[in-house]
Amino acid sequence: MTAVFGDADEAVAGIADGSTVLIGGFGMAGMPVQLIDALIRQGATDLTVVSNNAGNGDTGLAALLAAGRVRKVICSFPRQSDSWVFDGLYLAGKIELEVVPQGTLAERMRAAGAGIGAFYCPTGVGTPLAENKETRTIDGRDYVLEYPIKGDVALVGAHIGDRMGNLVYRKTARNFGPVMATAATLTIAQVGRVVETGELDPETVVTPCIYVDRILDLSEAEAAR
Amino acid sequence: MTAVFGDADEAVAGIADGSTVLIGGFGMAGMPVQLIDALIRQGATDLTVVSNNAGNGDTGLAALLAAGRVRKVICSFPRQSDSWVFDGLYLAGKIELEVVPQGTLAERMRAAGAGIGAFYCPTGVGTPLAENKETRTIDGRDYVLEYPIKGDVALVGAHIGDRMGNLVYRKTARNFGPVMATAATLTIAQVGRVVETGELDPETVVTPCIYVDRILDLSEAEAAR
Amino acid sequence: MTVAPEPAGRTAEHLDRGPLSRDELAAVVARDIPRGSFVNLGIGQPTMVADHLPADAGIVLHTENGMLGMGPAAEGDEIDHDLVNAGKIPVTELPGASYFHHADSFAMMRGGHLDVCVLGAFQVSERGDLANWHTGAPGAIPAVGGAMDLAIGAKNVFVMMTLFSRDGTPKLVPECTYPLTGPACVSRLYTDLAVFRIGPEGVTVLETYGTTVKELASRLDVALRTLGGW
Amino acid sequence: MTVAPEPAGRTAEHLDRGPLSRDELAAVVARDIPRGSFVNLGIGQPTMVADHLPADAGIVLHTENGMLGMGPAAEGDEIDHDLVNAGKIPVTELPGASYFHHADSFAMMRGGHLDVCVLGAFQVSERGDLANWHTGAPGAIPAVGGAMDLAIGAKNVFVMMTLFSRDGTPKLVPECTYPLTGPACVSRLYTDLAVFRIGPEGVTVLETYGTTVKELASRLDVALRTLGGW
Repeated sequence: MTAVFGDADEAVAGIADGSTVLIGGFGMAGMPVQLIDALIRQGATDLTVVSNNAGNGDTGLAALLAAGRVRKVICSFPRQSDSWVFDGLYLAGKIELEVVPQGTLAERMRAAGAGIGAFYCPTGVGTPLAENKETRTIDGRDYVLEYPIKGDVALVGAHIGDRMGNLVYRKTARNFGPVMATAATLTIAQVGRVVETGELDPETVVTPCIYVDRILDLSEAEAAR
Repeated sequence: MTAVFGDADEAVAGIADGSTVLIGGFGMAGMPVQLIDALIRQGATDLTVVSNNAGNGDTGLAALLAAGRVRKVICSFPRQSDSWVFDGLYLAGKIELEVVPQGTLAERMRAAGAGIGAFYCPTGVGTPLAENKETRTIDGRDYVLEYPIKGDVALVGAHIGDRMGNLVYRKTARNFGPVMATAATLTIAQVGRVVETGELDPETVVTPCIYVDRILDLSEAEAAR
Repeated sequence: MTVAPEPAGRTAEHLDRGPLSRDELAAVVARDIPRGSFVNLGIGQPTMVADHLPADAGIVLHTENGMLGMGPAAEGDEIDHDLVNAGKIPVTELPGASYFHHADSFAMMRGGHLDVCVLGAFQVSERGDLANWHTGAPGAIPAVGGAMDLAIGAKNVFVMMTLFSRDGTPKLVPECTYPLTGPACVSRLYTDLAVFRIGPEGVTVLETYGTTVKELASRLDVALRTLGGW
Repeated sequence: MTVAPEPAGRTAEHLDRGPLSRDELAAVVARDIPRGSFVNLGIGQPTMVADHLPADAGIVLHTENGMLGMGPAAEGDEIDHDLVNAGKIPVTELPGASYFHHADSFAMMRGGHLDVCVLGAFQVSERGDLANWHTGAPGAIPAVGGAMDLAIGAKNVFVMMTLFSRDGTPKLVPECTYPLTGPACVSRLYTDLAVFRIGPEGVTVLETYGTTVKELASRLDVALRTLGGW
């Protein structure tokens, strides 16, 4: 059953050192900033972070990197105009990087959530990102074999949640959230507000409650300050 | 661009003999009955039909089978209390049957729509349905290699469409429709009514218009009678 | 998620209760489903378990055809042909429900997100092999539906069946003779005469109803263990 | 879907127009996108193509981060940080838009549903190999984003770039020296000096701007074909 928290520190309690943490968001849209800040305070280290980017500016994921908690980043696009924290760590040899094509990144997490053992993907064939990977020709087309990426934890930003844990998102802030929620052992979502069970239209729920273990209600967190 | 039709016969025009036709619905929920009836009148034959069931009673898919238009059925559950048309053809050796576990059936069509060449699936391992299929052990678990099922045509029943071709469904009538729409070269949807573009909430669209080639507006078809 | 505590520390022989009726059996299965579980009850007999789940237990029912939060069977005006369960029977929607398409629904099943599924069976082997989809008889039309997906997908696969067929043949067997639905997937077997735990250690009798372990052992070709060291 | 008719029956040398500006180049690309197409304009320069698409052409823009029906860049009060394009620039939503998650968005791309994508490039080879993600230089941080997914996924991959780098080195080459984004995927190459069709038959000049085929041939190490048999 989903637990609803008004306190970010309680919402992230128990994340272990060495965890693989899936972090939603595309740039800042859908980025679970309050959960990441709480994860920094919580102190888990030696993390592998899976996210589309490798942090922007000095907050959120960039701050987690700057705090030295991340051993490895798996992402599609680390280099950005404001990714100086990652850039510095990477060029100093202080962080590992696995670059994965964006769609393959999403699909590998979907596979983890969907119980698929591996899949043949056409993306990246004939490029350096397919080096040392198994390939196969199917119906005349070349594919590379890709394996699931499973998270110990997923941190996801959504728009509204209900008390049971159902989630809806807003515009392009949806991005990786629904996929990551399916791919982690422990999924923690931050939402703008929590409504009573039954208030969300069942036709419009994007992440069914089965995938959500904990919800941080930002409206409650805000009110508590 | 999506074409909207008020006439079922126009909506199914041009389906070729020998086509693989994906037909949505789970039992009667989401079954595109008017499109199937039009396909019977249209006359295409030697079809391979992919659907969860193999027809109920004497209407819809059962009528298509009874008309002798179907060479092969790929489905998860042909045998039902009212599947006498299929049962008779099958026991008389007049129709081919490929039984696929229901989730594998859905996933094989998703793979076709998503450009996945093949996938390792745990379902059916160690059973007769995995016989003669390639298997592989990944992280200590056994999987069977499954290939995409692509349709030449998909016939789908949805709730409401807009003029651009976006679709929403209703309750468990959603079932196979959204997956089949992605997996066919030509997707034809029948909907209860068509609304103006912009009337559907973009957050709630289930099948984006890119997957829909033709829409049959049943409210218009009804009014034209 | 761990499944509910096992009955006491030792195998219980309920000699005061005769073989369980289907409804009584459904109640026993329901008793063992932990609070807050996500559960799939398949089709047919296992759907009776729903009638015995406490309303306040926070148990959420999944139906393979694309829904979480399924309510009881629909009656009268509630009947809506767009809202059916896996057995195509009209059902209702509870607050907090959600709908999704078939690939998403089976991703949920295959991905190991359901805590418990309850299935019927033709046979269960002592290793937990399940046979429930096809008799393999000549002329029988094979139909598998979502049975194989549930067998390999749910964290706990419970089977509900009579322990013996009408002619007295055991359905808990050393080796299934019917085609398999899934190998080594059943963790609990609920029958009219006994409840069994099946695992790497073998078959353990947890409870009997109207019979004894000794009597069961004489009628089954399967080594039976007991709890509590007797 | 077939891409728009090629310019006339023969290669056109536009000597009256100098090398195209970025904006003029975007207009030429826009001209060749068929009515009713589903199009992805990637990030950066190719997004300028949107400004030249006729409003009545029924062209629907896809952005990899989960949207169909993307409108122009947002300004002033329209800016909503939950609504951005692949370059993280705030955009708007047009009637008929839809949102979906990343796995669905890239399924749409990988599954071959987009008619056209327009990408920038470091180099394009005469076989249509594309290099646009990584210079391979020591110390360069690799970042691929959705470029490889678009390269293998869209039915038609258009590339927009200058034909020569600032030091005069050709970017249309016999063989890419930069790491590939995708092999044999580019079908059209739009540059400031010429538009090329690339296919199994080789590289065909469709149009030139402020230069001649002959002059291009002298500056490129690639065999050039022309239309109309000259």
